[in-house]
Amino acid sequence: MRKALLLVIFLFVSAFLLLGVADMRSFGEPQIADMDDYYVAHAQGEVAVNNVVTAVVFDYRGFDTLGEATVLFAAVVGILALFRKPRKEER
Amino acid sequence: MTALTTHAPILLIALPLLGAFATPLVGKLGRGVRNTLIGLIVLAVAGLAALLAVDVFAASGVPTIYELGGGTFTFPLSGGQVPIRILFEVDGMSAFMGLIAALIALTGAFFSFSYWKERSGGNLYFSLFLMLTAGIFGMVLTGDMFNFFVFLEITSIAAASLVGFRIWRKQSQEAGFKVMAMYTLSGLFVLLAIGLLYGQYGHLNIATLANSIQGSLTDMIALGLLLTGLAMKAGAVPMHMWAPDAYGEAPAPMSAVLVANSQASLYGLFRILFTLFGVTISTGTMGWILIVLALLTIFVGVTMALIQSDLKRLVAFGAVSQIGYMLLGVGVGLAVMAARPEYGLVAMQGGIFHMLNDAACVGLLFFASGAVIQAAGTRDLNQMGGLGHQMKWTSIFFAIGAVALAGVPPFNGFASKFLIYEASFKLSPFLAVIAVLSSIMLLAVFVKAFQAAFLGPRSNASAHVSDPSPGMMLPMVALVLVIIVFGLFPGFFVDHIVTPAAKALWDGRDAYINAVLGG
Amino acid sequence: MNIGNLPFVVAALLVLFGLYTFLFKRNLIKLVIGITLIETGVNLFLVTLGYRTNGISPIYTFAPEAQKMVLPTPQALTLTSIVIGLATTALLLSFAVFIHRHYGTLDVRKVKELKG
Amino acid sequence: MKNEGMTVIVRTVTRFVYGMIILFGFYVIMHGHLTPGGGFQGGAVVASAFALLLVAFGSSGLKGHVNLHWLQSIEEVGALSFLALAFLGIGTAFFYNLLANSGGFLFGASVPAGPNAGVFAAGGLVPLMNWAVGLKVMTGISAVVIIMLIGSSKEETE
Repeated sequence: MRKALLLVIFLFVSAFLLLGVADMRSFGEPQIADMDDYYVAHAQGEVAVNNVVTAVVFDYRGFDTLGEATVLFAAVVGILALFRKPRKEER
Repeated sequence: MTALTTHAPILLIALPLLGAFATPLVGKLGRGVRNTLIGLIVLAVAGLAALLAVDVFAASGVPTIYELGGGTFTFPLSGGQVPIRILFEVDGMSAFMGLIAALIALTGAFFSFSYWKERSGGNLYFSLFLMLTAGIFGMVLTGDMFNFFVFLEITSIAAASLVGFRIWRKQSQEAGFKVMAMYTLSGLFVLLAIGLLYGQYGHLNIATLANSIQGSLTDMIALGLLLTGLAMKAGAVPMHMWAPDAYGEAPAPMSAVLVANSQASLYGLFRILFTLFGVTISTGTMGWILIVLALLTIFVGVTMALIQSDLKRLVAFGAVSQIGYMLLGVGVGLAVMAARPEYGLVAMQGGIFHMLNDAACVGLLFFASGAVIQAAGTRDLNQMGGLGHQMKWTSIFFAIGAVALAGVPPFNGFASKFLIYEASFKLSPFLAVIAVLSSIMLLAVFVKAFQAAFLGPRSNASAHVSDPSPGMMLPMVALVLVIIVFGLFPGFFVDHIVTPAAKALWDGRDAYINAVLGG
Repeated sequence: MNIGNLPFVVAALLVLFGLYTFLFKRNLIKLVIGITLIETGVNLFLVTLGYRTNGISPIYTFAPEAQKMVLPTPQALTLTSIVIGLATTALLLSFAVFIHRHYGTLDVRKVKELKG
Repeated sequence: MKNEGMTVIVRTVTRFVYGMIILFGFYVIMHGHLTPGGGFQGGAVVASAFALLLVAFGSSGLKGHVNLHWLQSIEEVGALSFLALAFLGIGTAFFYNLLANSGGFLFGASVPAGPNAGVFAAGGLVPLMNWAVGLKVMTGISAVVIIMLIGSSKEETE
């Protein structure tokens, strides 16, 4: 019963995703890329770096990077918390 | 003052993050210093959230925009401007959610100071708590799809770590794994949908995407993925199996924050349905999907609460069922949005008002049950009993939270649920009947729990209990005040804070887009 | 050579393999592997979105003159999501270690203290 | 699995290689604004050197060389300095890159348009942020690897 239900879900998602792939624009030809063209054209002038990806990561979308650093920090803190030594009365 | 208002959105996130990064270091200086720092930060955050809300509500429907990275945030393009940096876009709904998050963060932090005093890992606990808070604020304030995903993941990881924080309980580890797996899956669905949207339109800003969205097949697939992912993260049935475990196993104050986190996911769902897709989808169908999810959530949550003997888990199922009421209110609004009758807006007001009320009531219930469990040393309702003799105030608070959540007048739960009943009755009496019956059943559940825990003869567990310390009483009193004030003057609050939020979703789509693109 | 939409298909297949593993396997470590597979699929999908036929990497240092460059944003997004994936995987595996310590097994069917 | 480490071949090679890996990681961080790479990638490379040490010598071999508290503190300092760098520009907006093209000696140089050989002293806050993130990532991932190995090997011996 459980398995059949899961199978239905799985097949549903499969059909869903493959349909999406079939409807997707063709590979290698992004239709609208004005934001990225702006980055490529202006990264050297505005951020003064040669590596456009770094310009996006640390300047244009720097806040995402802060969030990403926070995610890693949260994982480290979470793992430290899991492997911490509990007090005697807590065991 | 104006500079503070301008920078309020970013400070709401940056201050908790600062606290989160600093807490493990500052904690080495001692508990007092650490608690002072955290207390100051949550107080500042609450003040800023209030400031931001006043500012945004006063602007009557025009969202506030904050550009990260400054300089020029848009570049001119034929037919308008396009943002190139991450933007925060704060409209009425975002500011409203900010208020909820601030309320829960404030009370949760102060409750935790006493609650987690005698336990290990306090520095890590507060660091994770502050990251969770920052993540919730980020989710509700951001105007960028990918940024939303990043904050979603911050809340996921911090929340899962907190769920598994009681490392000596094996149930806690099991719940932690389950929560992390489900949250990751939901996050990946959201990310896949963001990829689909980006691949089509080359942008990540919500307003820009909303402006150019077509409603093609790929968009519908993205919508399906977003709906699944966010409903999963909000704990809607049938993707709810993590929710009661998480609420039940997390430390009591963190259960309240987890509820706020689920509400932030619901906010994301509403934002996507109303603002990102809006008129491009058939709102009637989507509304009915939400309504079906809502009815399932209400029904399953309440019936499962009926059979629990673990106090915390019982409250947790109650919290799951309340997510259904929010979905019901907003779902009714969405279902009739095309025709725009008056009661659609009323339903949305009810659903959105219920978010705030639910945060207060469920928060109070979790705090009270945490205090009870800590005092009695057991979670099993069958082993409790007679606790009310010594824990007078806690039992009164629990009772207030319970009747307010079940929607008994004159408390705040009644105010919001009444709006939902009224509006959903106009759509279909059947919906209102189920909603009312479930509320009555929920009341029965809480009466049973109250009777088992607080009334009756004194049991072994109640021999040496007493009301918790003032540090834990004060946050509960604050929530009780919120519940009573909102229950006594619902009209005032509906007019001044709920209506701007509901209107931001109901007919704020154009304003949201124009604020960025300059229409 | 024209590969058409093959990269998208591969990404979708990776996601589906991962989902299959997640839904039907009973070992916690295998569940984590399934999640990692989905992650890989999504990351692959993101990074393929940025490709422009015959584009070069968007770095100006010693770049050939007057070539079109691939889109930088998907690369930044993929970087972010890889780090997030690392964090989630590490946390999931830590939970698995603790579940093994408490229950003595990694079988999902035997880790069922919380039910109903 | 006993955490005694691996054979003498692996150990010898590791002794030769791990310094170079760390050096390469620092190179990647340092030139993040010029060549492929950056803080995250370089940090991960450095952390992989620690992981290699752990695999080759076992958790007992690392005792006395790496202090977990230090790693954790450095990670927090890295995260805080990243946040502080982002706060620097709050006069205009959070994350405003006020050092780029400023002409100052701290990465303030401008870059000629189009392909060039690379200007090291350019980019403003970007190279500094690379360092902050690099520090954070290398210590963070090393800490995760070390904690998980020590924690799970304790389980075996108990």
